[in-house]
Amino acid sequence: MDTNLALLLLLSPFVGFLFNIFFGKKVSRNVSGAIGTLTVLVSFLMSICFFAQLNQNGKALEIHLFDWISVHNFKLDFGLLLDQLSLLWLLFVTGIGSLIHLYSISYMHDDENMHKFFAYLNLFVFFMITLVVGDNLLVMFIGWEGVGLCSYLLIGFWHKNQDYNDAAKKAFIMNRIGDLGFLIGIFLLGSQFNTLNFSELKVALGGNLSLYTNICLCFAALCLFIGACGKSAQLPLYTWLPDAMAGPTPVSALIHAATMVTAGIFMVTRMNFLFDLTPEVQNIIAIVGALTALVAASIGLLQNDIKKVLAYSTVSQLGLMFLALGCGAYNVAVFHVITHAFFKACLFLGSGSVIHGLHGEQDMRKMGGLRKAMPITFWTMMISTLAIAGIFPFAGFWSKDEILMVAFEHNTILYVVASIASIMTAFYMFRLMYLTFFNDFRGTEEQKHHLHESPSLITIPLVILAILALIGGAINLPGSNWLNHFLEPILATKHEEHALGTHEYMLMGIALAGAVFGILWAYSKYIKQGFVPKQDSEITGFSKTIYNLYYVDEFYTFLIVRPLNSLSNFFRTTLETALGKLVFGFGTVANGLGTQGKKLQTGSIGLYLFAFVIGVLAILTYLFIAQ
Amino acid sequence: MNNILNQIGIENYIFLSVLLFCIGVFGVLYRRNAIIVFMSIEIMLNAVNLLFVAFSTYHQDAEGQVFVFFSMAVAAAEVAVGLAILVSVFRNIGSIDIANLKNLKG
Amino acid sequence: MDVTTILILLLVGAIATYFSGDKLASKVALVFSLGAFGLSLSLLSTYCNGGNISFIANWIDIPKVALAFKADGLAMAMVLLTTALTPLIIFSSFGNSFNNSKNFYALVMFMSFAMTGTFLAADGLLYYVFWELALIPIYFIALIWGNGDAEKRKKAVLKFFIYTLGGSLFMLIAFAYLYSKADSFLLEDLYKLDLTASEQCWVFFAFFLAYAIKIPIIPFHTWQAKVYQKAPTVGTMLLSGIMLKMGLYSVIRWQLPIAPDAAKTYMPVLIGLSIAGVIYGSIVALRQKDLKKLLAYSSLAHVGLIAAGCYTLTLDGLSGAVLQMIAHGFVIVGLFFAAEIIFRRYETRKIDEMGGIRTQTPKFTSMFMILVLASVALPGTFNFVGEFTVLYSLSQVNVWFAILGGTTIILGAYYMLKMFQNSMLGETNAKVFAEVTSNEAITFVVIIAFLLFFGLYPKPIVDLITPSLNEILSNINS
Amino acid sequence: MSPILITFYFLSAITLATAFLTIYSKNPIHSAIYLVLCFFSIAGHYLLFNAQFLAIVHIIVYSGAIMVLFLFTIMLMNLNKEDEVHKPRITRLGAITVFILMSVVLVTIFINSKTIMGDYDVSGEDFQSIKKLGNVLLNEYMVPFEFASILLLVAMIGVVLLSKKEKIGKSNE
Repeated sequence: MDTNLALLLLLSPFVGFLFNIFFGKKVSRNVSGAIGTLTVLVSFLMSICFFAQLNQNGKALEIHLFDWISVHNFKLDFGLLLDQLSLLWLLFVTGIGSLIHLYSISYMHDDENMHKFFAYLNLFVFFMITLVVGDNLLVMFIGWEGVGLCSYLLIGFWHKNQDYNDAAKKAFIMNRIGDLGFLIGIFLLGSQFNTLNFSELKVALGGNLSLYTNICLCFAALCLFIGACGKSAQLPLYTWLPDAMAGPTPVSALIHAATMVTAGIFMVTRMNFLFDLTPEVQNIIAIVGALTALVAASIGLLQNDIKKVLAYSTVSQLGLMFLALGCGAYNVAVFHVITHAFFKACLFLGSGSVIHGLHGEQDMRKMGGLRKAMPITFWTMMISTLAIAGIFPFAGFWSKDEILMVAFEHNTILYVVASIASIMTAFYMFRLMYLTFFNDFRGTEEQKHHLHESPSLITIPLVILAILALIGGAINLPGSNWLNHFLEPILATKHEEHALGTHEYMLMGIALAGAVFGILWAYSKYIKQGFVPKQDSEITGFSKTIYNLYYVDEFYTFLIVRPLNSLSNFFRTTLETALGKLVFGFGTVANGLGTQGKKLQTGSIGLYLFAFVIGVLAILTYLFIAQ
Repeated sequence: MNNILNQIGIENYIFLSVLLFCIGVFGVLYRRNAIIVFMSIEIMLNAVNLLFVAFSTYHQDAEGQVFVFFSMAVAAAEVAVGLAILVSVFRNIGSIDIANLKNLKG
Repeated sequence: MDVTTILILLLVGAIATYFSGDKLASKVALVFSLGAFGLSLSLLSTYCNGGNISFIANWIDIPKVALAFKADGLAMAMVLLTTALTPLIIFSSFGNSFNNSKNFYALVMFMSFAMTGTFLAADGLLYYVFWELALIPIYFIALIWGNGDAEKRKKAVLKFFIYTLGGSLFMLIAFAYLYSKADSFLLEDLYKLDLTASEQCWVFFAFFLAYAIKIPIIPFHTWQAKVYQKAPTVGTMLLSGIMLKMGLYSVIRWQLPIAPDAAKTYMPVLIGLSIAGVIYGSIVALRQKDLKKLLAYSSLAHVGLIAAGCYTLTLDGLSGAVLQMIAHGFVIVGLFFAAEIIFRRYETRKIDEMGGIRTQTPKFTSMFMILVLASVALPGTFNFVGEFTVLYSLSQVNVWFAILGGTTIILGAYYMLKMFQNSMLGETNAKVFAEVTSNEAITFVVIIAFLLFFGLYPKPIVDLITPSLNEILSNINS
Repeated sequence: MSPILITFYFLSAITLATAFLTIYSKNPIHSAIYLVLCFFSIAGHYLLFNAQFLAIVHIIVYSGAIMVLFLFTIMLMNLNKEDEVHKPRITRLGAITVFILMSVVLVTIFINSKTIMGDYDVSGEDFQSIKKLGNVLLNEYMVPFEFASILLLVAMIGVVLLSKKEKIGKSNE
């Protein structure tokens, strides 16, 4: 029974995908959208069922489906694992997924390929579920690559624009770099422990390990982290995520903010027993996380594309989550993942609503004063912005605060870096709000004329998400710590409770003060002075460097893409020709020998006779001597 | 006369035919006239025939002589054909100097 | 019933095709090749039920050559690959019209016959005969029905012919030497031979030359791209889908067990060379402008990985290599077919001249996309199973091999997606691109269904090949 | 010195001298005549061995048939002139060197291998009378004998074909 339900949970979006890809064109747009939404909703309901069941008996469910790949020292099953962690992820993936599907029905209504959009979205949800419920690393890898594929398909959804296609390709390839790391990590673990199954690995890692194994573990952990870097857009593989905003906004909300990019965090949390054994790698994770948070936030300060701002904020928030992971506070990271999913999805959907209202305009310099025209969008986004900025008592406050606290305990420098990133976050988020919703409208007259609030299919998800962003912190309030308790069974080391002492209150106060400072800074600059960002050409100095994303893309192009291309050209033109010539060389030598040998054939019979007789003589002499 | 080899010795015959053969070889190498070359070849053949007969007597066996008989038949055929070829060569080129026969030049 | 029936059927098919006349030729060939496929399936079931389907009889007394056909799991897998791909390839060519099509299809059938023989032969000389027989039809197919400038084509095809033939001659020398030692060409007798290290080394490299050219491993690959480009697509499919696998199969069947010590000694070098092929092929493919050439280099990269798997001398490596051979056989046929479909409509193979096809043909795009993804070994496709197993075996030897070999994951995605983007996506092309016909679609669907099914459930194939691979491994390690 | 030995040396001298003269004389006719003499002396050797049948056959075939052919050919080509250009000196020197070398090598070989030759014994059995030879030839060597006849036939046809005037030129006209 459980098997069937679990299969239903897994396959329902896949059915939606099949339906939409094969019949989507024949049925009306709404039906196609409805099917897409319903199938995800079914998964959501199933998740709730399992969640309730788990809450009751607290036992993780393991389901073996069939044998998949076998290598000589172990075999891999296609199996599902429904435990606390995967159910938590399932809940918000399918939950937010359903909302975003709902939203997309309206948002994508005018697109001729709407059925494809829903097909891809469903496929994405399917792969995401696979990723989450797989009971071994390789099944997770199916989902891992699968979501990458869907991300590729959806970023390049408007495939007529080659820039979008480039962005899609970039995302896929950068992910693949991480995937290679992931695979190598899998190999290392597999060859050491003869299994990739999570529960078996956990047992195996609990035993006594030799020094060599420990070194291997370090490498494995590092490789897995590289995989996570690719998927969760951390330094140095983060550049694909801002570009990925080329996709339709619901995609950005679902894949590139709420779910897929958190896969890295999911994986690290899943493998927490491994990372706990390798403190060196944890340190690397923490440092990378903090740096990413800082770098991405600083870039976000000056972006003018509304979605790019949100993208960098996502990268930055993911960095904070990795910081938490690096500090060993997996539950805190998971907490932030969940709250972040709420408010970031809401923000993206809100921005989508704005873009929708402005008929595709994404540049904040051409917005402004939308508060009146789009009140629901404004208020929902405001709530989410307050949440992301970390204002009491919104969801973001609790989770971010915990991260900062953990960082403080771990290392002061990390704490300072994270705090600066938080202040920047508050600043640029409010900059976004002020530029978009306050002051006067700066767009064209025609746009102004058409300004309107989005239809209810768009606003309902917004409202739900905003509510969640408001109260989402409740799942892990200091004191109750429901989430911490819930996650206890899957975490190898216990995370001790924070007793709320003065110390903690002080940290909370500092965080809050920082957020308020960021907001006020933005207020004074954009409301008081009515400052509007300059045109691209007028930006100079260091801000130009930031505005151009620290030239990281150019740097990568210069360092990797260009050399690779010139190497390819060199191979293709020079080396290939040279090798070809080398082979032809044999022919040329044979030919030359022939031309030279031809001269021996003088046609003079006398000479032949001489040669013949001398040859006979030579043979005779040889035979005689040899005797 | 059965004791002829006792008186002359097989070695003498061997030396004779070797010398005869070498003269044949010498002729082949020395002359340019195809007919003389041909004759030299006949000399070589005869040297070998001579040896055959000598050893036939030495071994008191008729087979050697039978072989010489066949060899003569072949030689006759060969000469006939060879001379016919020479005639047609002469007809085409106007000479049977082997230095002029250079169509084999590569 | 034994495996000779397949060979006979294919040969009869070739003859029947030749006499059936130009109009019927393709259909007759299809019927016979399907028949061969069905026959091999039924033989497979006999084999799986424990029946003996091998065949051995004396052929020539001096030297002692036997008509020995050994059908174990490995050979059957390869035979199935051949007999399954042949009808697909023939069917895929239904949209083309060839001059003298009876000759063309007869040659295709004959080639299929020769390749099947190569996979089955268990006698050195017999194997060699089949090996060389397979070369003749493809020479004529590429020469007569190829495309492009006739002079250049002749040059490329002749180069290919002499190159591969020259390589095989070394194999013949090796066989002659082995015969002088073992006094028999039979596979088992050759396995039993106890050669000294230096003898093994010579034999090993004589074989290696033949196989490295056929597979091809760099730097012996220079014939490949040009021939792929010049040959008609059917020829390219036969070459890349099946003929390359002859080399790889022979490595497993002949080279490694006959000279195991040499294989062990030179393992790092050989793996290194193969992996260099992976990286080299991928990098060259990055900037290819010709679609078929790009696919040729991608094929170079993939077979490099397969060869690396073979030379690891582990069960994982071998079985991964065999799985990847089968997967690659299907996917490359599909990809070349896609190139052919574009060519049928646009008369070009230059990627620059394509673009903007997706809006016009959603079905074709989807199928092409799936093939591209299978080619870059997305999990869930059969190629992933093979690539994963091979890479895993490489990581067992040395993790750096796995990392370097794994770059194919990145570079492969790069050049394939770039190709896909430039050829299919973008602003709608001004030229009309008709949607795939149902004939064309059937070919695609069969290939895709195969790849996806075995991608999720590769167990039947693994179970089929593992016992014979174990046997070979025990020969290597004894 | 027995008469036989004297006869042998005499015949040998004639054989070698005429053979050498065959090659040395400039006029092909002279060569041919010396060759006939050479053949006769070889026939003399055969007689010494008491191989009468062979001696007769030899005279008939060589001196009779072959030499006549040679003479005819020479006359047909009008070659009875001493107009042959000598080969270059180096060639002649080379020929002489090779001749000497060859003689030395062969003689050395035979001298060295003399030891393996047994003594000559006379069984007194008849082995070379015409009757005996005829028996051997037509019993044991029946098939080769017939083949020899075929060979001669073929040679005959071949010669006729070869020496026929070519008709190709005519048909073209």
